[in-house]
Amino acid sequence: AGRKITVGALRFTSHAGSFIAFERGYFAEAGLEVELKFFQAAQPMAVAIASGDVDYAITAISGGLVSLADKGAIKVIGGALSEEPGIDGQKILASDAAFQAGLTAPAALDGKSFGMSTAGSSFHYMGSKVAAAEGVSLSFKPLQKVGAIIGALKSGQIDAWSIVPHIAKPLAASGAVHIIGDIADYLPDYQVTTVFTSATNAADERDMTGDYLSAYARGVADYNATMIAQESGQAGVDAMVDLIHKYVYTDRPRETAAASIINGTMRLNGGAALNVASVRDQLKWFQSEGLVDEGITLETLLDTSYVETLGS
Amino acid sequence: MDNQGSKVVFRGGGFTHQSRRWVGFVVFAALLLLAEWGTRTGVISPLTLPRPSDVLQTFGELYSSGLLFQHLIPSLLRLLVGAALGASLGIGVGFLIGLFSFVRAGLVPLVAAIFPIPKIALLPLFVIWFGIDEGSKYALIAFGTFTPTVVATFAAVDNVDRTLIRMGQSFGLDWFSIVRKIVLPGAMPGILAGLRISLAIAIILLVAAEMLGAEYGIGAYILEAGSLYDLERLFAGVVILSVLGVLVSAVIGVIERRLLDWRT
Amino acid sequence: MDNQGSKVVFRGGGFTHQSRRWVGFVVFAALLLLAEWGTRTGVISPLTLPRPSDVLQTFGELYSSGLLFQHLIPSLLRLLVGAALGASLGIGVGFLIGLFSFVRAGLVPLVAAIFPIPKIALLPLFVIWFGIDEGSKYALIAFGTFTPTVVATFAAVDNVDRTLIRMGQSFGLDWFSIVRKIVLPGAMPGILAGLRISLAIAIILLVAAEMLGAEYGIGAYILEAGSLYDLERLFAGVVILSVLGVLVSAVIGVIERRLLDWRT
Amino acid sequence: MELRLAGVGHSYAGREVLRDIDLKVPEGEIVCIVGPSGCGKSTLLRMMGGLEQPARGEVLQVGQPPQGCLNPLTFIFQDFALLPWRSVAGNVSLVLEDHPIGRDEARAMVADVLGRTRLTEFADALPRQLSGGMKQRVAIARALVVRPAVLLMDEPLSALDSQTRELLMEDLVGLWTRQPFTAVYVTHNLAEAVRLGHRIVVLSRRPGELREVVSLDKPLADRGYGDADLEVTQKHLWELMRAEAAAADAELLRG
Amino acid sequence: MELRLAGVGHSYAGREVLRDIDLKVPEGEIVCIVGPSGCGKSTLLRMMGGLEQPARGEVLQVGQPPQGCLNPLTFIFQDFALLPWRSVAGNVSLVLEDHPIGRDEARAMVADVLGRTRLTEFADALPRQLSGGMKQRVAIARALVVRPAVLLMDEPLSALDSQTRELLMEDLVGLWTRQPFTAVYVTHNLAEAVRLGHRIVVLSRRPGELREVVSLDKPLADRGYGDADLEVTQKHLWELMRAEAAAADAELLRG
Ligand SMILES: Nc1ncnc2c1ncn2[C@@H]1O[C@H](COP(=O)(O)OP(=O)(O)OP(=O)(O)O)[C@@H](O)[C@H]1O
Ligand SMILES: Nc1ncnc2c1ncn2[C@@H]1O[C@H](COP(=O)(O)OP(=O)(O)OP(=O)(O)O)[C@@H](O)[C@H]1O
Ligand SMILES: [Mg+2]
Ligand SMILES: [Mg+2]
Repeated sequence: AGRKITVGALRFTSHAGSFIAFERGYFAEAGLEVELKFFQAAQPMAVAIASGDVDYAITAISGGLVSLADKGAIKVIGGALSEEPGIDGQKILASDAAFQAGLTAPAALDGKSFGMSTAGSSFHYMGSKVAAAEGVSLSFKPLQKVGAIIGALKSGQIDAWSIVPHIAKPLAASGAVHIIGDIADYLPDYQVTTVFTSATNAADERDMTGDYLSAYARGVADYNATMIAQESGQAGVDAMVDLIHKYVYTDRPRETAAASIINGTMRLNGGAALNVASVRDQLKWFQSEGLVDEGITLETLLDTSYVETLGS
Repeated sequence: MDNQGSKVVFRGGGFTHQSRRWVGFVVFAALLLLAEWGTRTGVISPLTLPRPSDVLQTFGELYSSGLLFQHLIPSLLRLLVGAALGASLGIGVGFLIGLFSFVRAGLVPLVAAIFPIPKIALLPLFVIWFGIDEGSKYALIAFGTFTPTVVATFAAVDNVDRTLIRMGQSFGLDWFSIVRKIVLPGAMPGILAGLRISLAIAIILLVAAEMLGAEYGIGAYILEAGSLYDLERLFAGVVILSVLGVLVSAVIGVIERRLLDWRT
Repeated sequence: MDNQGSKVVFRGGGFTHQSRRWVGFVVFAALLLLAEWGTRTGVISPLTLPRPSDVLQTFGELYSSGLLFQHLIPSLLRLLVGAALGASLGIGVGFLIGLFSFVRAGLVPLVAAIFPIPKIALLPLFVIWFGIDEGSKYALIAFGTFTPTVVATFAAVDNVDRTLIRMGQSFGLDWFSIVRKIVLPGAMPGILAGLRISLAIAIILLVAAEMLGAEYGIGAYILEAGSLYDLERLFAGVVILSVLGVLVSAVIGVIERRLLDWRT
Repeated sequence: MELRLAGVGHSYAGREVLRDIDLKVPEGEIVCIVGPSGCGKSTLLRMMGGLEQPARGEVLQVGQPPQGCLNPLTFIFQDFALLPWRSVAGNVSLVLEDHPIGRDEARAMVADVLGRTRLTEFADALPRQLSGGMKQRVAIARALVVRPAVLLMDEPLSALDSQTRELLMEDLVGLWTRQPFTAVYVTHNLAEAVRLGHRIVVLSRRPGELREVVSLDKPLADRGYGDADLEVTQKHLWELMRAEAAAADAELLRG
Repeated sequence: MELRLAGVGHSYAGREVLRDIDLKVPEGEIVCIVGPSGCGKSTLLRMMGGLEQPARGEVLQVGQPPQGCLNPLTFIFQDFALLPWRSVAGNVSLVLEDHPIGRDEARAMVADVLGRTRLTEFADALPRQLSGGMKQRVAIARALVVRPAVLLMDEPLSALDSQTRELLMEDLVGLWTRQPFTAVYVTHNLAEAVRLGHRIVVLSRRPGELREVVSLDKPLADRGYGDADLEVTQKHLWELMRAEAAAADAELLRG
């Protein structure tokens, strides 16, 4: 048996890289005995990395993550999910009421309310960026939980939101909300989620971290090849869905889960490559909003010595 | 003036209670039927309330898939360990406060200051302090049950009949005997009444506790259902917690009747 | 046998309390100093606990920037409206339960079933039911204060001395007079004691309430600090809530002394 | 107005408490009821006041209540039953508030009874500031203010210490002497019975049956603390009850 | 063993309660203390039992307690002070548990006192199943089991109804006659004082001072319910106290 490590995960399709590497034994082959630890939300997972309860995890860059990095607790070491023009990505949604009233494109967002979980979340970032690009002003509503945001959107209490496709599409299908745009149009190459670890792991456990990243990257490669390039055809997709279904939508029957899993297909960064330009932009935005300290540099947040970097 | 006289009119009797258990069932049934009818006819939008029969069906699936126990058992364990920790610490500290002036002066303001702190505000800290495994869940539940138990216990100790204590002293019983044989049983009714509230709070905190990296558990189930806006599952989970609360309260009732059969 | 005799030994006096207010302050000061020392020397990691002096400084900034009141005033308003709604409804329903057998039989099981439901589990529903504006915040706080107030009120009504009620009946007072002049004042001590708990719960629920689309408010401030893992601000917010809780409890104490000066 | 009981009996949850009581309470007389604990004295009194309905037999009021009477059958309770949140005057005026009486008239009525019970200077005191004896005087004032036809007293003195009891008995005798009232007086205390009763009704132990009715002719005002002729009656009553009292005690655990 | 009080005085929060009491409780005698409410009777008794320390003067025990005595100064309380969660036998054995007594011996001692107080068949009953009179008999049994040198009784009968009181007085007389004990007996009730006291100590109203000590020579066993010669003493005591009692009442509000 190899070294014992704990990998944090959310039950989202975007964490498929970890599931695949785990199920197909890539971690084991890299000499790592992995325990997957599941969370209900990203924020406690980041704190768990800081406390040393979890070694590696994947989540969106948020103000909280940057704060923890600033306290010297964590480092971002790779990229996970990113927007890529041409591939289904995060959608901009409008409530039915707002849509009927003319909110049919992001340009009409002026003066509308936009849902987010908390200030400094990725929703906040996306909304701000869209607003800046369209030259409109939005009011942001912090609603903490995705469930609350969905409820507010369905009942027309907020006007717009942005979310990953596997949640966006079924919502739009129900007719209660409408898709009015793609985030990728505003934030091409947006580095949505990143791989991160504790500062000690990044600095002092270089072998282990390297091993982890390479095994994870094999999982990502399988995912991209099967789900996006469709290299092994429908059979490959089915097998992959079966694998992912072990972790995601476990309490739904295979048929309904499959639709959601396929809907949620997005590009995962090959080789866990990290888009530094996007991260820099996000950090700047956090600072301009006064959410994190002005003095934080990109080096505090990132350790770029492990993976290929893009856009730097 | 009639010599027959008239009957004295009856004017007592108000303000007493007859027991009418069935009314409770009728009310429950009526509410459920109303909800069922409303959701079926569309008077109540499906966004507002799930259909009771669908909740029942969800519950059935939960049971037949075996997931019910997969969720229930870790939650019960967390409740048990967390509440046992919090309650026993709380009873201990409550006794110290009740028995020693110094402890009272030092801790009562502290407890009063801790009481109104919302536990969910401290969630991020709990991860750092107690880790993401069961530790932080036990700690959160224990913390939540601790303060009300302390308050109930020291109030109960204060309420122990002073003449009984004076009696013990007058017979030269030693301090520890008085605490064990007079104060402890005398405070028991108050402590049990306090536990009723503490345990309800423990159940309420289960959801908060399972925000902290729980895979299985009723709280985690509810949270997941909430984040997917899946009302049937949300309500199924809530009903489980509610039944749990009623059961716990009933168990305390049984313990009270057993342990406190000396009361009138 | 000595004819002088010996003094009778003193053996009473235990189990009484002297008041030692200063001990409470000493304990607070000691804890703060310990935390300050620990964080300064690095014995306590900055991830675990913020430095008390930093929290104080954050609080100072909050005050001087005027943000304190921007956060405090909406929260106080929510507390006030929510708690007033929940408590007055709770007292009303509690009275109905206390006075009418039928209402008691119908509602007591319902209240028992509602009590252990965690309010945060219902957050998504509150959005639909009451919107994301002030309505849902009022409703959440009202809902949280309602159940404990009901329970405290009907217990208080049950505890009103039956001989007083019988006295009223024997003098032919009408039903409404008995309720207003005997039951209501007689239940007041129990109701106020219940309010103490209900209001503490209201403060605790402030954070949950401000999860729902609140931009300003102490709860929103705490949540944002938590999500940014900004411990100084988190603790500053928690201290505000804690002080608020202690103040509310003190206010009830004053009301009790005013309203219940007829007690011994 | 007088009260008449005909064949009154009662049971609680199938357990017989009173059996076949025939009794007359004549106008202007004090009838004392004595009997061992649990024999149903309080139950009987509650029936006379309409607070309980007899299972068997009937309780009748014969004749009209006097002019201006607001509450013909008025209780005085053992534990005073004062509202602790009302002053002495407030407790007395409570029972006038549901009647159509002008504010000034009510105030005059209250002042009058407080004077008669020597409580004028305590009008604004709260019950907790009063001794037991004074509390019971307030309860008596409250009963007098409604101008009752019959006063129903359930061990009115037994919560008081014996000196206060003695003083209050003198008060009651004084009140009755100045203006005779009709009363039923339940007590455990034979000394009280022989001091206050025109007739003394002795009940057997549970189920309470009429054992004996003793009449005392000596005027109330002439009876004093420890009178020799009253002692004779008292001793007779004690002989009647002694065995009953001991037996009632022993039955408790089995009952 | 006897008790001696020399110049005992006490104040609570600056308010003088007792002043300059000199008193002797001789072995084998029952000393009754009477006095108006609030004059400090209970305070005085608590000092004799060591539950309170006198501010002035001293309380001395002279001579050795008898052989086998476990608790020389033993209280019997007005409100019985029984543990409601223990049976009759459990309440009695409670006070033996802190002494090095074998289990069998303890059981024999408990059985013996329960026999003397006629409670044998109630050994397993809980207090709530007992009448007031029986509860006080349990408290007496509990006091007797520790073989006290002096029994300190604070209105032991005043929570009971007058018939039960009468029966318990006979019990106490019986116990004393079979085996004389030393006792201090605080009461409000002059009838009790003249039935049980070898000496009767009369205190003035607060601050309690020694007013008079009355000696009664008639043997306890010969005194009966309403004896004429006792009545004389009782009347004398009543004259002494009557004015004090009324004045104490009136002082209440101002005090
Ligand atoms: N509401 C009630 N329900 C059931 N049993 C009752 C009720 N009231 C009284 N009893 C029982 O009826 C019997 C007679 O009660 P009651 O109070 O009339 O006796 P009493 O003669 O007044 O006794 P005491 O001298 O102790 O006051 C007792 O055994 C009592 O337990
Ligand atoms: N622990 C105490 N603290 C303050 N004052 C007290 C205390 N105990 C008694 N007192 C006061 O001291 C006075 C004497 O009290 P004590 O109980 O000795 O009187 P008593 O003669 O036994 O009265 P009673 O006949 O009513 O039992 C009273 O005024 C009482 O209020
Ligand atoms: Mg009675
Ligand atoms: Mg006393």
